[in-house]
Amino acid sequence: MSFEPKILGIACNWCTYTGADLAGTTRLHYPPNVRVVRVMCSSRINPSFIFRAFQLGADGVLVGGCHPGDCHYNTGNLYARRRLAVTKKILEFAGLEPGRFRVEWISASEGNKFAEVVQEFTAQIKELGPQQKLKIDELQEKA
Amino acid sequence: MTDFRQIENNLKKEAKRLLEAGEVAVVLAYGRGYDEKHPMPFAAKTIADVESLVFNEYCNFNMASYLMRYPWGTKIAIAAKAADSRAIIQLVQEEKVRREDLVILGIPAYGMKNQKTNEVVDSKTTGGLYNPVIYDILLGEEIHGQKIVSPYEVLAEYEAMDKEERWAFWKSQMDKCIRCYACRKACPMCYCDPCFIDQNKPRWADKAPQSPGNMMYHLTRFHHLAGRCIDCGECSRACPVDIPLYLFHKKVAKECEEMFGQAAGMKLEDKPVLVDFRVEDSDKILE
Amino acid sequence: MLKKISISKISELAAALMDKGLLLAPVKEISGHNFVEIKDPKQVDLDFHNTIASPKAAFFPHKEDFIKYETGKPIDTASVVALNLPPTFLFGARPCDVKSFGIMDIHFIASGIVDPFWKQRREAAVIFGYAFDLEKPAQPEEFYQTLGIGAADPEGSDIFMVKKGGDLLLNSVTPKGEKILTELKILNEGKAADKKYYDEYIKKGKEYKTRSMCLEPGAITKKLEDLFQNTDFWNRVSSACISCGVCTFVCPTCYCFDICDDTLFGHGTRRRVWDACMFTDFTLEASGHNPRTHVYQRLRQKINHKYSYHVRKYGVISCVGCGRCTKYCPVNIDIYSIIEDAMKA
Amino acid sequence: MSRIGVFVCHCGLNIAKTIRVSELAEFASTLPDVVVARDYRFMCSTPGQEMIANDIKEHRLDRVIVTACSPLMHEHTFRKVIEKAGLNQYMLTIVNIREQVSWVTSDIEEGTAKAKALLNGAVYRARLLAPLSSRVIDVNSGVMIVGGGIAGIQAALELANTGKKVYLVEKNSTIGGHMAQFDKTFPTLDCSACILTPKMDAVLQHPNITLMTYCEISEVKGFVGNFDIKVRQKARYVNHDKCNACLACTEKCPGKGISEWDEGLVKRKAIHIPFPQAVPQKPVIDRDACTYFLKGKCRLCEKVCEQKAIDFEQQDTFIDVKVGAVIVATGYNLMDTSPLVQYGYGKYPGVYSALEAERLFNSAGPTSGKVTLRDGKEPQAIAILHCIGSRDKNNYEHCSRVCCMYSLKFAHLFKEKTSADVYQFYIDIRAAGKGYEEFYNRIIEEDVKFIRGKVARVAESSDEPGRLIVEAEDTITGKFVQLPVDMVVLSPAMIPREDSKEVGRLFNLSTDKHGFFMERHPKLAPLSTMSEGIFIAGTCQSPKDIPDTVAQANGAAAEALTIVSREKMELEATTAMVNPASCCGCQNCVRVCPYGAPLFNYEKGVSEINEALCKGCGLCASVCPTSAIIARHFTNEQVLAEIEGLMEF
Amino acid sequence: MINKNPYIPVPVEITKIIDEVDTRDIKTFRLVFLNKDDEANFKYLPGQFAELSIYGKGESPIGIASSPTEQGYVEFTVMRMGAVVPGTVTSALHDLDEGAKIGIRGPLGNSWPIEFLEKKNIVVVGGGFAFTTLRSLINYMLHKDNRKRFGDITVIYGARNPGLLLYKDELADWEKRDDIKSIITVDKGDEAWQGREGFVPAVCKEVAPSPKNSVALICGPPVMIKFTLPVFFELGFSKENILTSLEMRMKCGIGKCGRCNVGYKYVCSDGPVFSLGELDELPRDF
Repeated sequence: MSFEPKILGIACNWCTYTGADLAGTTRLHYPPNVRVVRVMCSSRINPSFIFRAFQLGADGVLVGGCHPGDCHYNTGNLYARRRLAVTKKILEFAGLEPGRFRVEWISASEGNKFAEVVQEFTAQIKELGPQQKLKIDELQEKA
Repeated sequence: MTDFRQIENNLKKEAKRLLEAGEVAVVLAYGRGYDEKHPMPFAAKTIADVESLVFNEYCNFNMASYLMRYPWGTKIAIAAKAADSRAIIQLVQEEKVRREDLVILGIPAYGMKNQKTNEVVDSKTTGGLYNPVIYDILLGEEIHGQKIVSPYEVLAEYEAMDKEERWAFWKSQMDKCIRCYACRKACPMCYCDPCFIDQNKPRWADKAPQSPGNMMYHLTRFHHLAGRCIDCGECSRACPVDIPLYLFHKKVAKECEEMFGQAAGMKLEDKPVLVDFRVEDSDKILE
Repeated sequence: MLKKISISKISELAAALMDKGLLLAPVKEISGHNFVEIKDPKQVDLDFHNTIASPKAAFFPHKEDFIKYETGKPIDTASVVALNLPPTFLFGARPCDVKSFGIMDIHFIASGIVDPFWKQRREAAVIFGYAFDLEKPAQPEEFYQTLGIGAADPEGSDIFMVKKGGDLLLNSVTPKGEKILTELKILNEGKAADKKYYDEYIKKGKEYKTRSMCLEPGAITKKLEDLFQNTDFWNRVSSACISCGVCTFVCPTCYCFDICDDTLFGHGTRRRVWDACMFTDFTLEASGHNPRTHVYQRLRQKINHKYSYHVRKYGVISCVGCGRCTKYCPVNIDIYSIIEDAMKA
Repeated sequence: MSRIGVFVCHCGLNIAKTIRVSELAEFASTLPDVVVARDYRFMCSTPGQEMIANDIKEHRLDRVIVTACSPLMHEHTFRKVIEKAGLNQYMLTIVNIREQVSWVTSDIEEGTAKAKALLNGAVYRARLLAPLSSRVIDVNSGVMIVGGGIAGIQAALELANTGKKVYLVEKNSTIGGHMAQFDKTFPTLDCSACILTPKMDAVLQHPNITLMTYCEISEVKGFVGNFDIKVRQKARYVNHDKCNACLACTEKCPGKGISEWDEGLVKRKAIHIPFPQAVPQKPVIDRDACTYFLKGKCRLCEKVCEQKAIDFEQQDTFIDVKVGAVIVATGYNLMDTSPLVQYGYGKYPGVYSALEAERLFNSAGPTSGKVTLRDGKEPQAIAILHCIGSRDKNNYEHCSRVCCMYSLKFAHLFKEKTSADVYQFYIDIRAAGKGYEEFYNRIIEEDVKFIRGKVARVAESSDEPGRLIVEAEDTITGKFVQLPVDMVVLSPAMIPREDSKEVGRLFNLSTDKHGFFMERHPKLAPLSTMSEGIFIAGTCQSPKDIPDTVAQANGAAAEALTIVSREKMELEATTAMVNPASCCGCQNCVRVCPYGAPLFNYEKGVSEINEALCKGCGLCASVCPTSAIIARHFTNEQVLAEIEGLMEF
Repeated sequence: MINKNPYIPVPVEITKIIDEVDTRDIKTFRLVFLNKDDEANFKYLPGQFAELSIYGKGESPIGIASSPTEQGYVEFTVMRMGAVVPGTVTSALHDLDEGAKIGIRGPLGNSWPIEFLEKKNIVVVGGGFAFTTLRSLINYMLHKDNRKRFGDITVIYGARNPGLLLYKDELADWEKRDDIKSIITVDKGDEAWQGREGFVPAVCKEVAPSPKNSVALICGPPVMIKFTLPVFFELGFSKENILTSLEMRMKCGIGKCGRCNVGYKYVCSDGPVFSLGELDELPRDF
């Protein structure tokens, strides 16, 4: 069986989640690997959510928020940008493949961008193969 | 070499003066331990206590950790080496302590040693500084002419590793962790009570010292200290199993400095970088 | 029964023990020696003074699983974790650490309800005590002499080991030890000279100097009871304390634990995990009340527990003077000095 | 533990086509704590809703999972359903298996598997849901309308007539907007001014309307029911309280500025009213054209003003307005076609934009209603070019909707006012609308020539200087056409206002990539926005004609009314709170909150959140190092659990 | 084997849940053992407690509210802890329905010293929620087989308001009986309240039970205890004749985990019932 990665998506309610809905409304097909958690703002994302997702066996994590300047809460994503950048550096220095964590700004009108990003990211994760590093040992035995 | 004896004498002199004059209620500095090599953090509150003050190359403790035990308004004199002074600045930024409550007794020092290994630790910690960034009274002469090392020089070796190697390195290090939490308790910036890892709601990680919990604890802690770590190296020194946590903190500090153009604990008027933003921050930092 | 083996052949002895069961022995790790479950006999390394962590984890692991369950399933499908222990050989424990097992036995086995996990692990174990090297001075932190423990004290061991030049002498202390020694074909018989060397070594061990003071359990208990309300005293000795758990985690006689449930994808484990009375939330009640909010209260609890409460409850001091708490304390708090101060106060 | 009901919707075949719904329901029933799981054709239908309500009662459910379309679609519907059945409305989780699964997947295996993973995440999350109580707030009964074009005017009048206080804010010195520039309106050809000016006047006279012309929004605070808006009154240099609208000043003024109303075809005075019927009929001084401001001398207007209304010292002022709802109706711009050099706009005097052409027909326009070229001659041949910049992948992909019709109108007016040959270069004629097709047919009969083809180039004629050659491929005959004309009228794309992103930012509105405001839902909430209490109407949302604009304005007014007609309203309960026992006093929350909701209590050493100000973004919860801040409905436990559930299968 | 391991709970079923107070955050759970052996092993006396256990959530030590004289079940009255952040186990318990199965581990701790209490006059003073093991004792003493073993029984029980009184039906029963003197009081009554108003310490003073051959058992919130004790000292009760039940953070419940000590006593195994005399011997560390 070919490797079908599990990818966690975390999307802000106002832009990326709505954009993802738009991708659906316009029937843009994309790989089924991304499972989206809805939060109100990308700034809600606690870095530990991302660490936890990798521990639980996520092969990749994709975070989506409004474009900087377009945040529904004015400045949330500007904080998120910094916090997530640091998260990325931490994962990288720990030795995780940098390509497994990605932040994209996808607006409510960018259904096509959502589909494209998912397509691209899924392909990238497939390339990288299963994520084994942070994954909890017990789960690895199971696999 | 720093003249430790001179600093000790000055420390005693100033401590005595400040306590006598009632300018401060307590002097946070170093006291005698069970032997020469093992001094202890010490809070001198009386003139009699002053005699117990010491200063030598093993006085690595970051005294800023103790500041938060006293309520605002308590006048405190604090012995501050370079790293301690940065911690004080950072704590002032975060409104945990007030500058006006403090008399900072600056200690310029190089040749500080690790008590376990006797190795000179200056270049590994203190952000490459020898002189305190901020002080009211200087207890020795400012140090000039020493080789200025980049605080990030020690990282080169680890940055050069490929990611598999680096992962193997950190995994083996983190697996040693016994979750005694000496790192966070020795850290002047880890003042959270309760620490997130002790929370039951939510339970961020299991309490047992096994890989996932250890990783969650340390990775999250690196994030919490991002842009706040002032590179005193206390976490690593406190660690009973010698996990080189300082390397990771340093790396994060370096990245923060590069991305946000600000090092922790250098200016009183700065705002911690992760509770701040600039509209012109580049999306490149996410790549 | 005295046997011997060349230290150069220690890995063969290790292999022989591994054939019989589980071997826990000192291994040199990045930051020092520790007792580790041996996978490769070559790992065993007797060139150490003492380990970072005490060997208590052999009987009281940092994490002990009690029950496995699935959250979605009926309660009676939960299963108790069976230990099914093979014979376990704790190889190379220092006399002071071996002493600690007896102290812990009182708590876990001899009083009140028996702790089945400690008991089973204890019963499965054969302890190879190992005398300190009398040629070398004690480390500055150590004070087991104060607690009446010699550097070559075989008490508590099943087999006691002494180094003689390039050889290791193994003497049986208990019938269990004797049985094992008999079975270990790789060992050579000890000669009369070895026996003599061994006996003298044990004797000499009693004279071995560590930090020492005269400490009568009743006296220190009384002293600490009197001092309990002396907040100044406790504030002073705890002023450097940062409330980490190093001292308790490396301590051979600290036994506090927490019981917690961890679940992952609906599969759960109830287990105990070490806890430390030095942690701020150790006594935090669900109501928010915490009887020990201050550093001094927590340090007072620890000192009292070892030198007063334990004496009142079980008759012995719960400290073996191994000095680990002092050695690994990030701020150099020295329990010996505190006891000294208390006696003087 | 919890008693969860799972309800899987087929949505006809929308979901059932690529997800095996009954298998999904069966899967759900195997999950811990799921007491009942069903699938049904349309969960949002009445029988579907009743099924949920009945199961809540029968199986004593305490949590409900609806596995259907996006929560943005029906979360509200199902919240009401479970609330009616006795549950707290927040004990609901929606699993989005339509927009994010069935519609984006073609493989039923994939679809079913993904739906299961999402559903599992929802079950994990649902277990940790907690009942929340909504906050009730007082509602301010006023409404602000931003933009004084026909949409704003219409909405203002509707609302004012219901007795509500309306603040109509207009950037220009008069209301009226683009419609005031038109001569006739299609398809009825009634006079634009005749139908608009009475409404403009009604606005001025209405006791419930505060007209705020020459004003811009500078800051928006607060939330639905309680907006606090700072409006900047730009300096007019004329005190309108004193001015009696005699307009003597405008006669004497020597300054010349560009007439915006006449699309720059003529000049107007520095002190001016934009056009004769402007409302209010009081002038403003255009600083950039005023001799006094430019040269430091003049002040003729001041001399002639008997009311002493001229005030050169006047400064911008700020007015605070409190309202309960806002309607944004900021209108559109026409695309500047000069960058499309192939059409020669700005290069050849014979090339006109549509709005310029409008002004040529108008009796109050620069040519007093005569159609003449810039040199005063009457054109002999006129080409009207459709879809300039619209329906153009390189510029604006959208259809501007009104161009076909006004181009037909132009053709009619050209025919009426000149003897010229009129050519329409079109891609398709789109005449969907009441009376539109009939109008098209009428124009065909008026001897207007239709050439189906997009114009490739407008060039100067080499034979006849001053004339233009229009080059196109006639896609019906397949022939290349080179047509000499005197006048070319471009129908440029209708695009958002240049400042629409700025306005969007102020009001927290999403915009599409060009800057049109995004509606909450294209079908079901076309006038609502993602910002509660802020509505949109007219061409700021997308190109549309006057009837549609007016209809939207009425709709938006009704939407606003549903808010401001209440004295109190419930707000989302999904705010943040502080668990003081865990707060370490780091004040991160205080530092980051854009709304100032957390405040630090120095006495207790902990942060406290003013829930009235909290909008529930959760930023504070993520910067809280001790997890002391609980972002209700998106708590750390809930998110972590959902992640765990999503990763299980 | 299961029964021998003190850390392993045995299964019980919740057969009845009673909402005790208006605020709905205190419920009484009636538990029935699934295995007869477990029931037989669960022999307890009033004042003991048990660890209620929910897999995935944890354990919580709760005083036994039923009396050993009640057959076939045990009862626990549980308060949902923490208004802000719910205590995991207690709030999970509150979310359960009748028919749910949980674990129980016990009985644990000492008990009210029944032999010591025999032939004596018993004064029971309770406040608010801290009445559960006292209720167990009262019902135990009132049982027809036991009543004659004890002298006069006086119960003084108070709560902040009528809605917060526990065991309302039983309170009414006791008032009707003549072999128990029961005084129920509330800090502040409502329109429907016909009974007494006043704080527990004041009521104790007014009732003034005689110290002669009497033992007082006092449980309640710290502030109530603080003001009630002086009343009893004044009345002439000695420290040995005043008993209370301590609360301390517990985990294992069997004196192993080192958490709940007060001095050298573990509250879970040496307590929770102590006389004031015993407590005086211990350091003030609770």
